[in-house]
Amino acid sequence: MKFNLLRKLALGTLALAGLFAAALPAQSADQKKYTIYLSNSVIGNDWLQQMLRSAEVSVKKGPLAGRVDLHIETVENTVQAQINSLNNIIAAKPDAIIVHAGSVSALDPTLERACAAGIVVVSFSQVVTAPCPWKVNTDWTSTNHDIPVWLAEVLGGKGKIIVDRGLPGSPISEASNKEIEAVLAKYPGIEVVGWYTSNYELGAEQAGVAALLAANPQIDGILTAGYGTGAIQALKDAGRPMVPIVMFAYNGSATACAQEPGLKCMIYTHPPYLSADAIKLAVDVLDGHPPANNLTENNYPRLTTDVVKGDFSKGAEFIKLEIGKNVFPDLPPGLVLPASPAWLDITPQEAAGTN
Amino acid sequence: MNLLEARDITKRFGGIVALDGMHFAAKAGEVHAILGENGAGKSTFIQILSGALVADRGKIMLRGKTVTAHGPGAARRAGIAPVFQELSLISDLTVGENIWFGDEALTPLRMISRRALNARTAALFAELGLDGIAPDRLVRSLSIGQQQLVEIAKGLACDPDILILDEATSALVPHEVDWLLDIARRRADAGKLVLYISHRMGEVRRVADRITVLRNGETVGTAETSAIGDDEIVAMMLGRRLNRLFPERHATATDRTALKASGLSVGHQLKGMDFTLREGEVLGVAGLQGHGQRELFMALAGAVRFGGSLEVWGRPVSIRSPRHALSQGIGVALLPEDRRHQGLLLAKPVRENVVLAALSRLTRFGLIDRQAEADVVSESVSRLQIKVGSPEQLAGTLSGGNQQKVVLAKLLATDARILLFFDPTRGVDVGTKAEIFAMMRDLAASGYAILFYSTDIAELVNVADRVMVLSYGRISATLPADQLSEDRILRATMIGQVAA
Amino acid sequence: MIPWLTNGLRSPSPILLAYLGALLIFVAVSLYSPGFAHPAHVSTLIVIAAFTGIVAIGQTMVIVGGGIDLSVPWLLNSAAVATTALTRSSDAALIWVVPMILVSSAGIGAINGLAIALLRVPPIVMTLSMNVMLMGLLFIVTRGFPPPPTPLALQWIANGRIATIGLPVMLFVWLALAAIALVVERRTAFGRYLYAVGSNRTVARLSGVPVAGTTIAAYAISGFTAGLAGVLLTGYAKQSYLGMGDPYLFTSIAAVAIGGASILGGSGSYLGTIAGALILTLLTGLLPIFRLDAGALKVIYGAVILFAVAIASPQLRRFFRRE
Amino acid sequence: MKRSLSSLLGRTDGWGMPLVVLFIIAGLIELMRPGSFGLEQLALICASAMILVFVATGETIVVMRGGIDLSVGGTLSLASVISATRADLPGLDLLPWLALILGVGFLIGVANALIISLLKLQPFLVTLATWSIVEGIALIVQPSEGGTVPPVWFAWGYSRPFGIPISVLLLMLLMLWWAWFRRTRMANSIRAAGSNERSAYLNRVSLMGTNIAAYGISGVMAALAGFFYATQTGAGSPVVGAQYVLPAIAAVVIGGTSLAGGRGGLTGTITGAFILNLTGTVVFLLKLTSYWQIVAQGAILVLVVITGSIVEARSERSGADR
Repeated sequence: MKFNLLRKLALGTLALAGLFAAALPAQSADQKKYTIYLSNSVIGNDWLQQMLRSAEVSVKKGPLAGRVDLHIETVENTVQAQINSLNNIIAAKPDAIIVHAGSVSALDPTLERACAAGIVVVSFSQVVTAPCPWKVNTDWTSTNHDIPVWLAEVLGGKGKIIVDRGLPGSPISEASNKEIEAVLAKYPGIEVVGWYTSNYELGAEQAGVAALLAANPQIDGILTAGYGTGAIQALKDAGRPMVPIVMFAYNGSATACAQEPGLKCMIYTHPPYLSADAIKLAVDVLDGHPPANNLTENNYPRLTTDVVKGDFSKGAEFIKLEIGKNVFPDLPPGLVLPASPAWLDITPQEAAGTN
Repeated sequence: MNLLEARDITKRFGGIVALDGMHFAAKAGEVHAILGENGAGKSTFIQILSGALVADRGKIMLRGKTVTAHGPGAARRAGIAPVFQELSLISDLTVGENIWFGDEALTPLRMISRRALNARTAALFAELGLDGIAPDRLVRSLSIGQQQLVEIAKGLACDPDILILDEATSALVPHEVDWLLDIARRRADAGKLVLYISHRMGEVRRVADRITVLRNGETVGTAETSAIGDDEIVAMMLGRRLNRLFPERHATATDRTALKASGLSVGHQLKGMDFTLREGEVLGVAGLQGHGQRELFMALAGAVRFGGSLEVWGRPVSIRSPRHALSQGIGVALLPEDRRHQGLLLAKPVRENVVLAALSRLTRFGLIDRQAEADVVSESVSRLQIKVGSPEQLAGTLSGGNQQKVVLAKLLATDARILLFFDPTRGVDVGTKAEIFAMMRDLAASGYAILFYSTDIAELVNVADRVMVLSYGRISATLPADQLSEDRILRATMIGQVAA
Repeated sequence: MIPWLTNGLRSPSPILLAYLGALLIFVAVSLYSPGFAHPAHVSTLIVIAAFTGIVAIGQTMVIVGGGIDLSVPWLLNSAAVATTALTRSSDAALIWVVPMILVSSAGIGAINGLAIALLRVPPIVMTLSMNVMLMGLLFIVTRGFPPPPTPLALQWIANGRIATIGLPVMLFVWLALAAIALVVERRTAFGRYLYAVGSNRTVARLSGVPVAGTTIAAYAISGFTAGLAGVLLTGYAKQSYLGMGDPYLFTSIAAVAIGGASILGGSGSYLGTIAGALILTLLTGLLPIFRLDAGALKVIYGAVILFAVAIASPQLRRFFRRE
Repeated sequence: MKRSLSSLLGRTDGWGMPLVVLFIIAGLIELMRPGSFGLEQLALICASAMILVFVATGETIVVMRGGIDLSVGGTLSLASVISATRADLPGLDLLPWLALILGVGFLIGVANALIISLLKLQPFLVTLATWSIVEGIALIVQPSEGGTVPPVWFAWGYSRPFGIPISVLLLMLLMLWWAWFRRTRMANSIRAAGSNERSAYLNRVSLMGTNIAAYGISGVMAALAGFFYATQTGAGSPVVGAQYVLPAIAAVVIGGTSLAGGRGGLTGTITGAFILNLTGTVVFLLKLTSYWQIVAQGAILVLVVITGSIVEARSERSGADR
């Protein structure tokens, strides 16, 4: 409710601002068209695709319509290729570069060089360690904090759970693993009886959960870092009752959550429209309205079947799963929710590329 | 005192006994031939001498002292230099790098000096009287004959006390053979020892002072060459008397033309040949190494592209591939030069090798007819008298002669009626040689047409009905049966050379 | 009776050892954690192994023929995305979609084979490039949109159990494909040709073996099985997603290797590959059971491959026979 | 004229053709974006290519030896991780630690060589297995990308001794090393063993010795690449090495080194690595949408190899009398 209110408010403000802007065409400096490159490190998953589509949509409608000449440069999964690509982008002298980095540190020197060349650099999602770029990201600290808290509270502070350790070698996974461990230490009744590595991949999730179910006669809850549908299928295959599951905000996962009888779940997100946010940020900086802080972290609302009380992070918001409203069984399962930021209206169809 | 002595040498490979307590002695200053059928143990003995293998039992003595060190390096230090039949050259290095491998002159930075290397090689070639091979050429770009010459030069380069020549003439042409025999003789006269291994009796007789015969891994005996007759030697090798090496030759050719070539050409190697091969005929091909015979055979077998026109059994055809050559309408099958690398799947059973070229004939509804396959294999084994434990024995474990019979069986299992024999007796023992010749004549008599190339002119003279002599990619002479002699053939190769 | 079986028994082959290894791991883990041997879990393991096993059919053929197929991941992924995108969750559409996808997959494999056989491009380079190109093309064609859920019929094949006996449907799919693979490998002229080409191309060519055709067919089969695995995997995952094929590159090769085939070609059998697929699947199950982290699992993974390959080594076997 | 050109291109260890391709690519880039190869730009190109060049260098030697080394993926990662986890130790000198890191790489290479030689196993499978093992160890040492590299080292990665960027300098050193190494007895022995093990043995080449040298060099080079990665990025990654394995093999093959062993050399490989590096720039300048860039890179790779093999086949036909 609160979210919707906020959103309406935000939209209203934006609309007003838009009117205001439209009413003052004389502000030609603001209407300058910027050349912005999006440097993407890898193409191989659904999240990244939606991220790229969100970026494309964001410069076609809403406040940025007509303001940005967007070029997307995707490389194939190697740091070296992304550095090369960035070097080429820098040589093309754009106004801004927004970066989805394949490595948190390997691009630093290159991005510093871009900054030095007077280019506005925005790093989003997997943010780089270099100080100069602007950064936009999900507030992972609070997300990682709230995930175990929700599960522990739903289980009444008591039970055996299993945990997905994500993708080996990935800093995001590593941070998440540490935080979850720290939080669970505060719930002595919750015992982690096993963990598995999903690589954020559905098949590995199903196999890992299946193996743990086989090894443990009692499992009361599951923390996945991925789809969750693999865990559900593993429970079914093993003939076990549904247990509370935390999973990532894929439309397919949310749909399964909403439709599976007796299943309690919480869905956290890391929205692909961070790319749009990054473009917006870049335009703001170029327009001369930089944000106060170098790092923007957003604590996104989480979807759940059961809103519970607990020691959640500050500003944490839980929204009840509702089919048709925030879950869309008719849309592809690979769509990540939510599809649109408050300042822009990316329809789920646009995000899914099915329009 | 003996320069080299071997006592009680025994060597097993798995269950097979290659050498069984053999002994051997040779003096400085002689050319000593070692004879024996394939599988008699000659190669094993030579490999032990040159350090490539270690004997299970027994000892080698040099100048009365037992050799204890093993490995090719130790043998080399002891003054033993082998020239292998299966060449030991590195095809990706140059001639010079090969000859001086491991003994190169180094610059102060420990780099190999190319210039010094090539100069030394050129000097060595000049000293040996070899010409026509540039020191900086890559070995892989040389013909087999040239490679063999380089291998020989390499053996001579370190001026060894004991030079081992293992079938060193198999790819050489007559005047090169003369050159090598001369070198062997001169070394012996200079007080060195030359061990000479060959299947060619003529050469052995010309060059060897003494002969040692091996059979089944044991030493049969040693004799002065002059004191022993050919028949006796063969009897020692076989353990029985061989009736005759070459079969009776009856003219079996009919009037039917099996193969007619006009203007057959391949690149710069074969420059337009016209000839006919008739049903029931064995047509011999003679020529110095690299004068187009390989291209001729490969072209007819469909393995290289060629120009000109071809008629098979009266029908004009263009052979596109070996598969096409073997197909029903054409039926041309090649027994290739190098059976280990071109003829056999060494790691596969005899059964699979025999039927490989005939599979399309043995398949029903896409599946191989097991019974038909077994029939073909057992028929071939008995017809060619292939000595195998079972059809499942791996081809690589057979002796050279039996391997060649398996290749032959593979050809005969197809529908091909035109057979191309490219040097079929290379590295094959006397007994099997005789069998192969007899087989060729039998096949001709039963209506096959055979094209037959051999490096050993005596074989052509005694087996073929006619012989065409190739020189610089052209036919320089075609000799009918009544004019066949080694002399004439040799002269024809020479004349061709002069004319070009 | 059956010659290959008796041959196999006469010399204790790497294949036999691979099966023994699989059994050993299974028994050991089951003793430690009894739930591991629970029929429901065994069924799950079989289903997981089946996907590796199916991809590895083609990989086995290609490796026996002396090549290697690195284009598996994105071929599989393309087939998976195409399945869900084209059927739009409709069972009826499977009738034309699946054959079409399988034919195209085989076609793409054949393109690999063509370049390798006729243009002499090294297999590693050709199939690696093909993998990359397929990745790019997939995004160009689909614009990367996530497709709808998989048709229910496919979900049943991949996840279903035959009610009366409780065995997974995928087991029968895998067994049927394995039987076909083994017959092709042992009883057809193509199988013979494949071993001949892998052993020695020159001998094969001079013996009238259609070398190019055989090579092309082997890669086409690999394309086919990768495509089929992609189709079935959408049923298992109930959707397609990008990156689906990534795990199958090295597992398919490792399965072949553990199964005792020579990477140089000319030897090996799908019978061994099956054992390889089983071992790899069992190993993946070790991590949760023994609470290993990913690093330790990788170490074990590597050690097992090394061990399996070493056991097949003639050198080692000779050493033991001497004792 | 045409024939002699093609035979020249085919004969020079196979690097003639790739070099021509590289010049064409560079020419195209210069045409589309003049000034692409100034000193600063060259330094950037070299810096981004160096890691691949190092890995591919070791790979070249191993391929010449008739093997293949997949374990470089693990070694690179492990080296980068070791470089990035030891910043807390006081008084760290660059050289002893570099020596230690390279030593680890060398030991991994020696382990590969010993397993391959003693058990007579196929290099592809052995190194596939050791790759997994070494990467596993890297993950145990440091579970994710990160860590800190001592500032001294970090500075080293961007230093300019004698005014030359360190990457350019290293590249020059590498080429000098190759100019020396290719003429040594060891290089000939490696070539010999890669060409034909049996012949090499008969020529007194130590098969195990050449394996140790080849895989040892490969391990050292991969470790150097990992160290360089760490000094350039200021962090280590336990999984980054996997990105370089297949491109390194591709660079070797594009450079004209035959995977069958015995032939080839580093000149071609370095050329190949730069071709791989610059194709991205070509497609960038062609303004293709980014997915086409990926397709184009794959296609260019295949085309280069096809032209290379055609030229080689031609030169072989015209050069040899067979």
